Amino acid sequence: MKNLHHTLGFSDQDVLTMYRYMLVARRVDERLWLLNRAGKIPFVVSCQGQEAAQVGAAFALNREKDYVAPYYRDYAFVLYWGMSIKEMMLNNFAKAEDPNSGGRQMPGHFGSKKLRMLTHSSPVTTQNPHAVGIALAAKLRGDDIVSFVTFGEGSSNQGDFHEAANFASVHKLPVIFLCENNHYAISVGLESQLACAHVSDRASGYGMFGKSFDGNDPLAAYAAVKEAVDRAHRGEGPSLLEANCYRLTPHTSDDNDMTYRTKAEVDEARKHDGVLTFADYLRDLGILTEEKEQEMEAAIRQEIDEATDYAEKAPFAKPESIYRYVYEETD
Amino acid sequence: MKNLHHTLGFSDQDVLTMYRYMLVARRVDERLWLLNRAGKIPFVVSCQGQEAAQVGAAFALNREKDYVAPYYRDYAFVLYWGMSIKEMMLNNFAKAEDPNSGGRQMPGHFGSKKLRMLTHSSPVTTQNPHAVGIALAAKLRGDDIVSFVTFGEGSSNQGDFHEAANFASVHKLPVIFLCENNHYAISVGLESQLACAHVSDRASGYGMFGKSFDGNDPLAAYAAVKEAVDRAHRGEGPSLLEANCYRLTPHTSDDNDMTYRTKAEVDEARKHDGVLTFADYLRDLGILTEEKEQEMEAAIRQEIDEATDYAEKAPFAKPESIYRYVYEETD
Amino acid sequence: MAVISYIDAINLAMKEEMERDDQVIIMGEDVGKRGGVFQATKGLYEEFGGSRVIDTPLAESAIVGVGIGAAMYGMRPIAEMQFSDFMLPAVNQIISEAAKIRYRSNNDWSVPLTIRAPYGGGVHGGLYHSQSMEAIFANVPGLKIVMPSTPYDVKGLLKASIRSNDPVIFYEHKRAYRLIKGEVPDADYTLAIGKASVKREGTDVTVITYGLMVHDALKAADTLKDQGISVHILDLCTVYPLDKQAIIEAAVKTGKVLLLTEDTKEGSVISEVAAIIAENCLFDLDAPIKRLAAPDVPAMPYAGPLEHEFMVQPDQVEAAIRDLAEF
Amino acid sequence: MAVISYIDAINLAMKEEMERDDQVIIMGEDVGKRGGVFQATKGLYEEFGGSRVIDTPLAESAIVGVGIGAAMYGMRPIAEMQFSDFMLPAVNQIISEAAKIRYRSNNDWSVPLTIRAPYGGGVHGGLYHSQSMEAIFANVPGLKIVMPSTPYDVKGLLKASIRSNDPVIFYEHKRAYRLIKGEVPDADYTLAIGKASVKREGTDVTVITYGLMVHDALKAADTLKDQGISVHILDLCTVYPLDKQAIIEAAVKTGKVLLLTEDTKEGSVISEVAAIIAENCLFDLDAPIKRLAAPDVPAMPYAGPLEHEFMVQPDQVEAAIRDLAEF
Ligand SMILES: Cc1ncc(C[n+]2csc(CCOP(=O)(O)OP(=O)(O)O)c2C)c(N)n1
Ligand SMILES: Cc1ncc(C[n+]2csc(CCOP(=O)(O)OP(=O)(O)O)c2C)c(N)n1
Ligand SMILES: [Mg+2]
Ligand SMILES: [Mg+2]
Repeated sequence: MKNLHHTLGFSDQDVLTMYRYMLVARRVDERLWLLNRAGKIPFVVSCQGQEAAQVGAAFALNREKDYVAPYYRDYAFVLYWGMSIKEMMLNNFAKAEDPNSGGRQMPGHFGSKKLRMLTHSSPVTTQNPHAVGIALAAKLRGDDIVSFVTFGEGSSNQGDFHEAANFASVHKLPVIFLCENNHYAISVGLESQLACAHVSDRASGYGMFGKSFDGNDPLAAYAAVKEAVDRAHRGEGPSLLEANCYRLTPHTSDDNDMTYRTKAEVDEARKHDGVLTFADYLRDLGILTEEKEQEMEAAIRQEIDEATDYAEKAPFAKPESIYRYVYEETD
Repeated sequence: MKNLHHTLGFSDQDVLTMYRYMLVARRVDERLWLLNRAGKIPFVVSCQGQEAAQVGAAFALNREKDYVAPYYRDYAFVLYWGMSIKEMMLNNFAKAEDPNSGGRQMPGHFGSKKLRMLTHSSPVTTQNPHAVGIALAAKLRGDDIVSFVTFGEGSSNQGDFHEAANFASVHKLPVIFLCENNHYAISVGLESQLACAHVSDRASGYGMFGKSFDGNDPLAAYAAVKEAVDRAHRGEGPSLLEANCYRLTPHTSDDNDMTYRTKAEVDEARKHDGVLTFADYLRDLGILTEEKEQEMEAAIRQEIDEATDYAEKAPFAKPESIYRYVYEETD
Repeated sequence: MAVISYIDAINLAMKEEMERDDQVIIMGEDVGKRGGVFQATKGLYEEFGGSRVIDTPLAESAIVGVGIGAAMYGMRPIAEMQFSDFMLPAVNQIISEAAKIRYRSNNDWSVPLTIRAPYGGGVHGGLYHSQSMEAIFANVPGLKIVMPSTPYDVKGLLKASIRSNDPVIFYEHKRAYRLIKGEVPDADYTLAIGKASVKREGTDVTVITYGLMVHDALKAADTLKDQGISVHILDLCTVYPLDKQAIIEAAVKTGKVLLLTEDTKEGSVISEVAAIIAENCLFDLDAPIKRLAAPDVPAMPYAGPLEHEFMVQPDQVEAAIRDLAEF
Repeated sequence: MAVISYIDAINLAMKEEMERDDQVIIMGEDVGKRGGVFQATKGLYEEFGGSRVIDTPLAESAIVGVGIGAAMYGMRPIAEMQFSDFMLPAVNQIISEAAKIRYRSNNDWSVPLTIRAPYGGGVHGGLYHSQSMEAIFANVPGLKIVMPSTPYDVKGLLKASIRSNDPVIFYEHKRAYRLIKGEVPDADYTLAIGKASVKREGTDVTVITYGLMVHDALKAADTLKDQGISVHILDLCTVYPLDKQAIIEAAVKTGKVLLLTEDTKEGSVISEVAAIIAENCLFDLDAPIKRLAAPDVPAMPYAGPLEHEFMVQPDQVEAAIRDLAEF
């Protein structure tokens, strides 16, 4: 196995960290399904199959100053960005302490001003113009930052995608549009969503940089996003990237994917699962030893256990709190 | 001057007819401005600078069966498609007999079921999905038709453009999207509207055929639209075409274009005015003789005079008619 | 007559209309193989194929806009919005286009389009899967908005909507889908759009409402009957344009009116009902009109206790009726 | 105090706020060199440059959506919609996003965005350049909708809107732009959003309205004064959320209420005003509430006689007040 990360400037420790975040996201996600099946949480939306792209992308950004607008599958991204496992669990149990919305929104609707992470909603693609607005404002203020936004390939067919991309290009704004193409929009496959080969083929229609990469490879994700980041800092405007992924779970816990795709198809995709293939890569290079792996899994499990326990016991927001924060409260 | 129309299958009479429709549209348009300046009609929207593209496109379509959704500048297109000068004037005077809306809509908002011409509204770009729906329905019914829709380059930035184009490609529908790029959206120039060189560059993002052509040349327009028509009939799906034009008048009679562009720029554009250059072409080939030209101008003037007179004297719809046709009237 | 669920009535109405008229097609997200995320279109893809039950790209403005075009060609499309909350990208097509095409073309063109959308809360849907979206469109002449409460009404009104030569927004309460069951005739029938329906005759207090809350009102009326309070219940069925005559009659009947909606209070459909009564029946009222609605906050939160606090609860309905009776 | 026009008050409010706070920017179609199609932003491009007075691509959802993003970054964008009719492509960004961002983030994020839009008829604008668009948004908690009638109110309320830390829809009557003139103080001032204003004290009949119709009411009141009828006029100023207390006080004051709007009647903002009165002042009324509004047809036609028929005419206002006085 050839070492691919050194040329990208990553140490062995770096790629272990990368893997760790992928694994944390995967294990959190798996736990959520268990909690759902046990009747403890009513709803799960998953990141499984997209962790590699998310972590690779996050590594290319600056956690100290960039603005991000992750979408509902971005568990791995958000964990790396600064949300703790405990906060993830509070979010999924919809408790008062959930930093994203205090239990007001469904799980996976992230947002944190402290983390410069825009608040996400359910109507898809509305975050795209927001990310453009962030970049516009930063440019006006002379702040040298990047504004990063993600969305699904189905969502790339919404008008808001087009309007946001066009606005960003006309004003040459430092925006990175990352489409996480997991080949399904609920039950509707790629061929019924778009007629071009890659979502990134749309870049040329906006006169912007476009690139598609292997969404199972965090290093490919890093390289692509890094290129877009560098372009943005050089004043070369926005980029449209596509991560080629596969959604390994049903759309959400409310979905039964066997009504529209086969187990064989999913099993085939599992073979390319980035969490597994990146682990293989690290094992082959002797970076991920069995010992390290066990230690990692154990630590993660313990953290998830504690977080789950904490979140389960944590109080809901008070019913009367629903009347608050409709408008600014000045007194 | 080389004969360019014979290879396209046009006789000399054909191209004279083509020119005639361009000229009629121009003269109607000029008259409207006079009527507006004389205080007889409150509002004018112009086709000047886009006649060549419109007539060329119309010649490539089948007036007996195709469906069309022309936008507010398509005077030349609509005249060729079957709207008479008298009807144009009734439309501009907003009289009861106006076949488009009986005076309910502003001028230039065309529509006629008899002519398979969709009813147009003011919010730009909403006609694009309609044209796609026509094509979808025709395909379901097995009707071998083409659905043709036009819009401005500014309008190509609306979400509805994107959603319509994508829908048409995914379903491989016989739709021809023709963007009449006149380089301005009211006061906003091309460079502030889009960052790609041509609107047709967006075609590849939809996996569809795209082509840009000289909007001052009716033969170029014909050739491009004909190619798209042929593709549509062969089941090869939609096309995105761009006519490179220039808006010779202010946006409408409410606009003062000298607040945002120079007379020099407009004068330069006038040199390429398709009505003049096509006349030159026909003159050089001896097809448009001075005699023919005078006869044509005289006939057109007379028809416009009569139409204006008729429309001016025609009655408005009755005030109490505004309560009608909110819903189907069954009794 | 068979007893079927609310969602089965929807499914059956579409199936029968598609069998009856091959110009009826369905367009929407996941309506095909998946049979819709709520299974409203279950079996229709199998029966009618992918060319009549069309999985569209994820783009609501196109679903409605393409539907309008197809309707102008002469088809009768049913456009499914996956949740009423997600109709908002299509508002321009609905209000500027569907609603105005007959009018602006002076009766030349028409849009026989039905837009179906699940609405309503109490399903752990959070802010964006719980909203009542009728008020946004309930000031748009050219549209009709149907919000049925029972399987019988669902089937008759959905068929009428599909056959209507004007655009209809057909709102289905997603919690009613499996919760509400009722008798539905086997024979083909339609019900008139624009007509309210008296769901219970009574003499002390009039309740005017629609959708799922009709059932809260019916339950409260049952309870209150034992306490000697007789409740008259008018189900609006169509919330735009309203059945003014029926509203006036129902208000006059008891002189005491409770208006119920799941929507946030200010600017809701029941505000118009109150206005109609205030204009027409002032001297027939024995008590001020009372409105019971959701609080004026942006939408229903997700966490259980917060969702509960947002929603009008059955005991509030009962108490409000009692207060009016005792007024 | 200088006497200036309605549109000059708008222009001046923006200019002063931009001078006061460099985070205020303007985004919209033709707002730059062209100074806006109505000239509302005249001179601002020259004074503040193209980076603060931004000509955007023709895409309303982006204008609002990008404005939201910029507002979340800490700027105070003013998004101009060229006509209120053309806000509809942006409805999703306005209702799903701007209105809900503070609430859904539990007060973490906020959207200090002002959306300006010219509305109203009587300008030969036809169906799509004449509409009143407030009812669509007047059921959306999280939004505020301001519709001023005088240059004084315009300037004070537009400044308050720009300084507000929540999204405000600011509707400007396009016919008022040059028609209405009034005194405006030279000093900086703001007026409170959410407060109605008594435009005339009177004792016989209360007229509640907003926007340009305030002037119709004032004119009618002048005429009727000579006939011995004293008219009380409440200008709502903010149509969502409504100033309930002021409405109740104004209704109780005379016991006879005329509600006026340029919008189509059913489901309009005055329906909510009627509902508030019906709920709160039943026993204080001496006559049924009366509403005068445009007919329930899709929009105002273009041809002169049709436009005239659509609009509420001053003599109708006068007659309605007289009828109430004589009731
Ligand atoms: C405007 C809108 N329409 C419909 C939905 C319902 N919906 C939620 S997720 C989804 C599919 C999204 O597909 P894609 O963009 O590919 O993202 P993925 O879930 O596959 O990551 C749909 C249709 C929605 N949330 N918003
Ligand atoms: C949705 C919408 N926004 C704004 C307007 C106002 N408006 C009318 S025409 C126009 C410019 C259109 O430019 P373009 O699409 O290039 O067409 P052109 O007029 O140049 O032919 C604008 C902004 C509108 N009609 N619809
Ligand atoms: Mg997807
Ligand atoms: Mg143009």
